[in-house]
Amino acid sequence: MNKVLPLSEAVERYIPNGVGLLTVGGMHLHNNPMALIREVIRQNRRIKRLLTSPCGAFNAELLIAAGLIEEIATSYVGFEHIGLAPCFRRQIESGTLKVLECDEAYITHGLYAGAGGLPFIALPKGIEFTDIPKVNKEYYSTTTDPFTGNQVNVGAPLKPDVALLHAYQADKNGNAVIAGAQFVDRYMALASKTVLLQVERIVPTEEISKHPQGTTIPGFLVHAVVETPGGCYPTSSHGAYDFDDRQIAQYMSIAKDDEGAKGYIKQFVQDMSEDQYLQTIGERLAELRYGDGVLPVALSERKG
Amino acid sequence: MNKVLPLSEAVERYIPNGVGLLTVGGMHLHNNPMALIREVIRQNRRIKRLLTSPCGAFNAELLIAAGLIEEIATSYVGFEHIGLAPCFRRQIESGTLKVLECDEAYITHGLYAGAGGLPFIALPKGIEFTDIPKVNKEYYSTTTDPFTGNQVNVGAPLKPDVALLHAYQADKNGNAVIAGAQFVDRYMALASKTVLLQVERIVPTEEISKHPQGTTIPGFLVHAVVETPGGCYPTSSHGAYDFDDRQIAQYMSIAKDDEGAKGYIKQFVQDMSEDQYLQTIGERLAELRYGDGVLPVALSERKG
Amino acid sequence: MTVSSNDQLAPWSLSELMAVELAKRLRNDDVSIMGTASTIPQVACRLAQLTHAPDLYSIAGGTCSVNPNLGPVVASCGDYDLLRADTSLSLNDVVLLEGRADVLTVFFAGGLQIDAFGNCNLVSVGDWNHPAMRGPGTVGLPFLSRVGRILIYTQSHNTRTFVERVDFMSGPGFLRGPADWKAADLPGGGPQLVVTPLCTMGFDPETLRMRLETVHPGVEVDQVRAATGFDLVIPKLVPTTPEPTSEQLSIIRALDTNGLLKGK
Amino acid sequence: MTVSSNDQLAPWSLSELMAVELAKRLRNDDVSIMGTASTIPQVACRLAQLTHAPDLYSIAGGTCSVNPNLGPVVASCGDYDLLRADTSLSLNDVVLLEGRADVLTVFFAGGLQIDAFGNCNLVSVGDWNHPAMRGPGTVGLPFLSRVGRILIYTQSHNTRTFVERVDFMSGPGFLRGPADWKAADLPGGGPQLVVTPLCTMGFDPETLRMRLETVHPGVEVDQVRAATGFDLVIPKLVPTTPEPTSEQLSIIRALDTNGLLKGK
Repeated sequence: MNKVLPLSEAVERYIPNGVGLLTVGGMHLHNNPMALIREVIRQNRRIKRLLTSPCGAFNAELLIAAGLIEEIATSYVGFEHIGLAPCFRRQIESGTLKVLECDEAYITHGLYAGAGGLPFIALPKGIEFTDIPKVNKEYYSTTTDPFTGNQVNVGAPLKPDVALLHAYQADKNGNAVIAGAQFVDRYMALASKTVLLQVERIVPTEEISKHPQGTTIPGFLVHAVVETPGGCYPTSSHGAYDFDDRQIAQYMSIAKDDEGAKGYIKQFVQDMSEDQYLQTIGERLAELRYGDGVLPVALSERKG
Repeated sequence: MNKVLPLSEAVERYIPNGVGLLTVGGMHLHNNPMALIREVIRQNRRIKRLLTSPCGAFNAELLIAAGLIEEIATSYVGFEHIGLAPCFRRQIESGTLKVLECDEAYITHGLYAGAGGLPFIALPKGIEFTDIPKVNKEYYSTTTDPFTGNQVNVGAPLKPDVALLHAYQADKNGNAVIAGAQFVDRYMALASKTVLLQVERIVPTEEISKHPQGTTIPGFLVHAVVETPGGCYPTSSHGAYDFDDRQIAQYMSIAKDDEGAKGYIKQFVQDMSEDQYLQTIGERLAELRYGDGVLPVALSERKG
Repeated sequence: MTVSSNDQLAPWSLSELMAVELAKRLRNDDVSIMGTASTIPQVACRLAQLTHAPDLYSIAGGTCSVNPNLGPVVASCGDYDLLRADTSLSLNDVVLLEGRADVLTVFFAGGLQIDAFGNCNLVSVGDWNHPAMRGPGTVGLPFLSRVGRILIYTQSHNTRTFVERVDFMSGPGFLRGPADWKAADLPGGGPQLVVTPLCTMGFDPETLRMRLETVHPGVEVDQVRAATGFDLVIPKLVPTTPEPTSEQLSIIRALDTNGLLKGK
Repeated sequence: MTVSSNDQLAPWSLSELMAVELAKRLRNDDVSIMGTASTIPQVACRLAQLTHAPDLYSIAGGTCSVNPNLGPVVASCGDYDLLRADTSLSLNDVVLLEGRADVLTVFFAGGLQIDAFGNCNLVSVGDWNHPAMRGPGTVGLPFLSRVGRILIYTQSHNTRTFVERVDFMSGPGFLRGPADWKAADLPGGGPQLVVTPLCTMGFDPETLRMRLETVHPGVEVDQVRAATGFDLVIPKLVPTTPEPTSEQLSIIRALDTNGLLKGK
């Protein structure tokens, strides 16, 4: 079934304004589905709660900068070695963004539970010695281990309404190849009711069938496929191009106050279509492309 | 660290007689670690409890035929389209083999829990409408879901003392490539205290580093690597050779009573070294090899 | 068992007829999954994909590959050849999706025993503690309670297989009937079809008991009744199952070059 | 900050010195894992592998690849280039292994705040509900309670970072001290080392409070005391941290061709 849609239509059709729980794929400055996120901002879709991978980055920050996020469930939002995410930090410090404090293991296991219809996930001993369960009673609790009688930590299942994900390539049916690290993107796809996928390129199904073991997102989980070459910029697209530390640093300096952040959003997102944006970054993107020798690692060909 | 050992020494060193919980990799007639299993029989190692993948086959049946298994935790032992496993069936019917009745989802999730130090795993609604939890109270129970107040199904974590696994190839450190379907073998490796690995061939680490994304068992989980070309016979070795339905059928007809089964074990296992056995099956194995065009699907080369 | 002839491609086999009947129940938007010894469902799915349901997804429960190309059909659901496919999942992925309950719409089931309410048993005949016959085990059958539609197939239609009540519940159908089924409030839609070498059967919407739908060419209704160990609901008019068409047969034969279905 | 000279390879940087100090604490049978912004631990692991610990395993916490080749060292733990490695795990695999507690022996940790008992805080300074400073979040730090040995590194040694008690406990060290630590009965071995731009520190075996071990070349003990926001245990004799050797530096420079550590 052809699931290929233009960017604007994918967002229009599948992301209701005020969506309950939306999750964004990628981790740190890699594989952030920025084209989808920019379109969410252009269409001004408010999000009740945003869930990041264990390490959110520009994917979370830009939605926060646009003022679209009411609550965020995360274990990290930042730009790793480059610095802190200014709007994430400022909106929490000023009390305008509510945090559901999580840790990496809970997000990972919680998505497993959400994907598998598990009522909750029992967690290893240890988290109770941190302050995290104390400040997030919605996601962390305790119950009795019936095999030992002990009280143990448990986490709530994570079942996003919508996942925005990036993959290197897909066919029109949504069978998709993640070319590098999978992070928790596959579990987001398995756990979410609706999955929107942006890809560097759409290829024929025959191309996909050549490397079935590298194609780890089945089309039946995907609701829309959008072709957005360069769509992860300024984050990296594994297999295609590196992240742009200069652009991130520029963003950080512009967004150091609310007005700056609004200006950045207006200039680079709202006042430009995605195509126009791609044109402005085209030259820089060419510099960031991985060398010719670097092939997407998942694309093995099966002979015979 | 060089973990390569001769077959006999690997079993001698790492499998104590009377081992508590031993698990065997592979599923149905595929990737059964038969060389390791035959050696366990030659060394007459008794096993308190055997855990299979969701579908055990010749791996479980041969150990049962040799009279080494006291209890079996499984959701299936049989030869799929070829027929039932005669000793598994007979020993349960006669009461000499105790079964811990499981289902596929529990084994899969239970290994996840065992691998992750989770105290138990909450299971989706449904299993309580079968008779399985009623007859296996050691592995299935219920507790309170603190998020809803509901009583829910839970399963105990599965933490094998020893896992016997097959992989297509590995380096001397135990970094290993599963060439086809991974079944639950990787989770067995993640959940087990000791992992013995048999492989079709040992390759240099440089060869392994060419396809890191196909190399999904890290050496630090592996305690011994044994080179056993043909070591899955009469089951298949994904990437190398198909299973031998004729040999399975022959076994079934020989093992249709206890005496026959003992005779098979004596003739094909106890009275032969693994090398001698491989010589007797060499010609048949050559017929079963996948064509030259069939390359292990996991072996993609990363360039650059 | 070869029973009839059709045209130059015939005679068709009962396994081929069963595959055709299963294929008819598959929809273009289905995501189906099959388990152990699933040659017939494999062919059914591929036939459906090549005819009325090109977008159907078919998951091989062993390798967990999606849409295996099936050239040729293989005997084992874990076969290396099934990895020639569109996508690869892991077994954990598939078990997760089974638990999620809103993704997988069709499961092909079977049993040593199948009862009047479509419950299946692959574990043991007689008392579980002292079984008269030990079966291989239930594998993924408990998942029946969560799947959209259950399609049951079996190669044996006799009074040992079709019993009033399974000795061990290993794959929930309509449980103990309407009240029980309603109280359970399970996410799955329950069994929809049973295909055997004699006939196709559905379920009475009121009583949820198995009901004869069609008898295969050459089979009498009384023959089915006698081979069934419970009171089968039998409507006044029982049509004959259509023979496979020559188009269907030629597709099947092109897939099944090893003749796994042909002789049976 | 370049502080000293050694030979033709020098001057060495403090980041390089820190990498060398971390490398020394790695054993040949360790399985180590690093998280966010881990250039220094990356280099430490690779240096150890190329010198005294060839069998050391090193996991990049972002890509979850094992033994990345690091040619050259990269700034992000999720970098595509880290996939040039021996083995690939998934993030779920790594989180599972963290929970298992008997496999991973070394974790490289850090914090916005690090307290006298080696507890770390990456979440918030001040009251969590109204933070004076919001940090990025804890990522995998709660796992500290389960890992064999914790090696802490930080680029900032001042009284804002080194505090008597973390405002928010996001990575458990020795908790509130010996009684608390014993009662908790955690599977992990607790923090073993803290490396900063000023010094290396360990923990007093009785009080489990942080104790000065060595001061880096050119650093005075009083300077460390003043930069530390709690009563640091200071032994009578505090040796100077050895300068990186030319062999160590030449290995580091060969790995770090982009000079990520060189200037800092």
